[in-house]
Amino acid sequence: MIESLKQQYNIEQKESRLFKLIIKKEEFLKTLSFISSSSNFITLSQIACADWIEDEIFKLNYILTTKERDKNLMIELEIPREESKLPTLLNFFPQAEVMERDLHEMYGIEFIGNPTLYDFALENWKEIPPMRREFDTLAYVNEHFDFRKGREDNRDVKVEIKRRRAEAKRLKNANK
Amino acid sequence: MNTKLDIKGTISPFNAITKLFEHPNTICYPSVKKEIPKGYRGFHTNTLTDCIGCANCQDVCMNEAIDMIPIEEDKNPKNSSGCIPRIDYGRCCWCSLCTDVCPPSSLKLEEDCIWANDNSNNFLYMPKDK
Amino acid sequence: MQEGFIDYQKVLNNEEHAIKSTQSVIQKAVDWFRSKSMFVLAYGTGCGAIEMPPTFTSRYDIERLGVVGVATPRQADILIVSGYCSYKTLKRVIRSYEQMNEPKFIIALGSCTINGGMYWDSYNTIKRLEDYIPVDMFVNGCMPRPEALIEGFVKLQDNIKNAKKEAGYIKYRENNEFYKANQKKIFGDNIEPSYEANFEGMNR
Amino acid sequence: MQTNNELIKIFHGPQHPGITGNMSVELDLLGETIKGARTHVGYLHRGFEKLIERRTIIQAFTIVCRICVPEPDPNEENFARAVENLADIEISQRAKYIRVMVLEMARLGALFLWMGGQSGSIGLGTIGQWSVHDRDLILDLFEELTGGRVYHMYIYPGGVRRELPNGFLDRLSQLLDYLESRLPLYDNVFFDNSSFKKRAIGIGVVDANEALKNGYVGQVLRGCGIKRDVRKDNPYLVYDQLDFEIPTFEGGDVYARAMVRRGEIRESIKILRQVIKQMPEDGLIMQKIPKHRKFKLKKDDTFVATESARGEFAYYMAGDGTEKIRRMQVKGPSLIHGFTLLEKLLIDEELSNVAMIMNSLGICPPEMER
Repeated sequence: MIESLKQQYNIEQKESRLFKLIIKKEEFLKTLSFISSSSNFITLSQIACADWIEDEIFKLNYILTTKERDKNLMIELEIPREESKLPTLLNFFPQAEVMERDLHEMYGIEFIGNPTLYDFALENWKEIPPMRREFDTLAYVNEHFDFRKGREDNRDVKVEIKRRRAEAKRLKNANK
Repeated sequence: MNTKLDIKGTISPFNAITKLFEHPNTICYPSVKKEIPKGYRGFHTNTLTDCIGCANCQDVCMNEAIDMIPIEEDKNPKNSSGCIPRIDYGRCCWCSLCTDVCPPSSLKLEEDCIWANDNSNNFLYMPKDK
Repeated sequence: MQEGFIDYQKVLNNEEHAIKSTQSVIQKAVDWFRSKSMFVLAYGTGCGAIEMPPTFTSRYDIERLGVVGVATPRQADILIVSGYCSYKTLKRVIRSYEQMNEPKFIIALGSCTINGGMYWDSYNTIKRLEDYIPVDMFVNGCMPRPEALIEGFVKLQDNIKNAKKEAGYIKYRENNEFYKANQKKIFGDNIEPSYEANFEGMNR
Repeated sequence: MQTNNELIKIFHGPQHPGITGNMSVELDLLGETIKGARTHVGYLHRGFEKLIERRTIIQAFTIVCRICVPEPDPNEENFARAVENLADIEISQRAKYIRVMVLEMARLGALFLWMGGQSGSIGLGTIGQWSVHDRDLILDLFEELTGGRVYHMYIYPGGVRRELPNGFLDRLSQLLDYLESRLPLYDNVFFDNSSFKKRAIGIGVVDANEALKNGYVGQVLRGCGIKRDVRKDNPYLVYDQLDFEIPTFEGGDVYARAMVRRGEIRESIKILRQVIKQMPEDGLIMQKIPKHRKFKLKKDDTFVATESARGEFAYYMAGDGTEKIRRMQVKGPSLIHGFTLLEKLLIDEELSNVAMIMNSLGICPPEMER
């Protein structure tokens, strides 16, 4: 099955049962609908997204699984971080709804045609989407919460070692 | 919905009655304590004569639960920084990574792990010297 | 060098902590009865909910101590906040707590409720539960063993019986502005979850 | 209140004894019949994936097991295997066997806990008292082996963290004998119980034709008579060297899923027996891995899956050449079950069956929202 796909697409074998196909954003719907309808890869198992902020892109991996659940195909595409938009896959896979809803909330990716892109896990979230790399969770926490008092006597060990060395040196010199 | 009388399925649950006369397997905790096996990850102990104050434990702790605080009397002359770890049990997750990275293996976990208190400020823990 | 739980030893040496025994005989009897019947609200808020079944079933059988689970906040005396609270859960916890009848107590499990725990840098969990609702007993662990949970109950019973400490619900009543201000700080003005009755008004 | 066939909206959860964890289902009711259902999650959202981006690999390892509370070990295994894939680490045969043992023990524990939940959801409280106790005996062994009761933090990139204690395999074997002797009792009181059969048969029927395409996993598939299991289809560790069956059952309803799980308990015991017999005597349990802050992943991505007690647990992991993981995305087994499937199954069911259906699908909220 994978051989016939390999003739048509540039599929790379990553592991014995894991394959990868890199496509352009424009041919996304065509490729996915073709592979899911005409090959053995019928199930959408996960939509994984990674934020490559240094290249100004999101890399999305649509992971398809065969009917026998023995091979996985990762279909990778890049979309720009600003104005990230993609057509929905709701027409092919009903399970895409919740995955897209998750990604919409965590990255702010717009899935055109998905009617349920409202709150998933967060409630009344007003900041930038939390999984984007420019969102600094520690800064957010420091702004919104206080931690428990009583731990201010923590010492920086490197500074302490330097101080003690200097002190020992001074004592040695004084003894001389 | 099947309306046929399921005789076996009706009678067999009454097997549970046989358990009525068995000895209960309850551990009556405050009076009877279950023996916690050796190697359980409980409270910290720190052998002060071995601790070198390197702060590796502080570095590996992802919860920032470990403070290095100055020691009053030097028990180990090799302790270069004069500091020993103190654990915040409002942060600790008992992963025991700190004991894994400890170069002289002075920091360890003991079996005792039970502690409840009504004041939330009482959860800073100075490891016992063993 | 001090060993063990540091501040606790300070508290033990403190004179003010000595037991107050100025209450009347009737009050003492009421407190004794109160400590022997604790109805726990079955709301598993976090990780610690997984240690609730062993505690409440035959292995550790906490019913020996008069602790029973109930389904609704209106019948409950004890709310167990079992671990971290996300914003969304905290709203429901506050609502459940406010629906409970006095006297009511809160037991908080695990590191997360004390000082943030594992999720100290997470954007969606609160760090110190005490700021938002009054907690009567903290239990150490991530997560606590059933024994530790029972220890928490035993200590709470002891506190109630001997009137050792001001109960949380009295604090919540008297310092309500403090708690409400803290809640407002993280939730904004819509503290309560809005259960809108109309169908069109919902998100979908 | 009920006039002119108006729908009534109620929230089933989050504070409800019949809900599987901290989540809620919003129901539109016509009398007792459900006409619409929407799942709400987010009560347990902690932002794991964000936290993992901030931590080094060794630090992130302690946090992954918190993703699923009832059985943390498939998460650890997934994480460890993904890191090993990206860092090209090959683990020893002995470590593989120990991992299989831990995973199967965790599966047994989760199945026993499920039995308590499923029977509790229809009011059979006694079974929960027994099965939670039996699960506790498994946890006792875990305490001895790993030092933790629920969160084991044992399966580590490069192997496992501790050597087996003396006589551990004997004690495990004794425990398996005990558990096997208990199984007829559970059959009598739970699986053969006519009240359970009457409640469960024909409730929550999953359509077998679209099950594969819609991405259902685990017992939902096997309850429809479709034999799919990651351990067989895409074997990891040493599962291809072990002899076991995948139990299936026809019907697709709550009862079928329960019977599949009943078979799985037996198969898990069978696998554990083989593991005890075949466990290599010696071998490194831990490969040499770089120290904290020097452990770097290459710029690549991978996808791994493990069979948990509720179905396929899958991780996508991308490294970026630093000591931190660029992205780790979790897909738990109940993500699709909890949304697409549950919302569909609940239509035209009775309100009293909601808890039973949710339990039989094995919905676990912490892995849906992470």
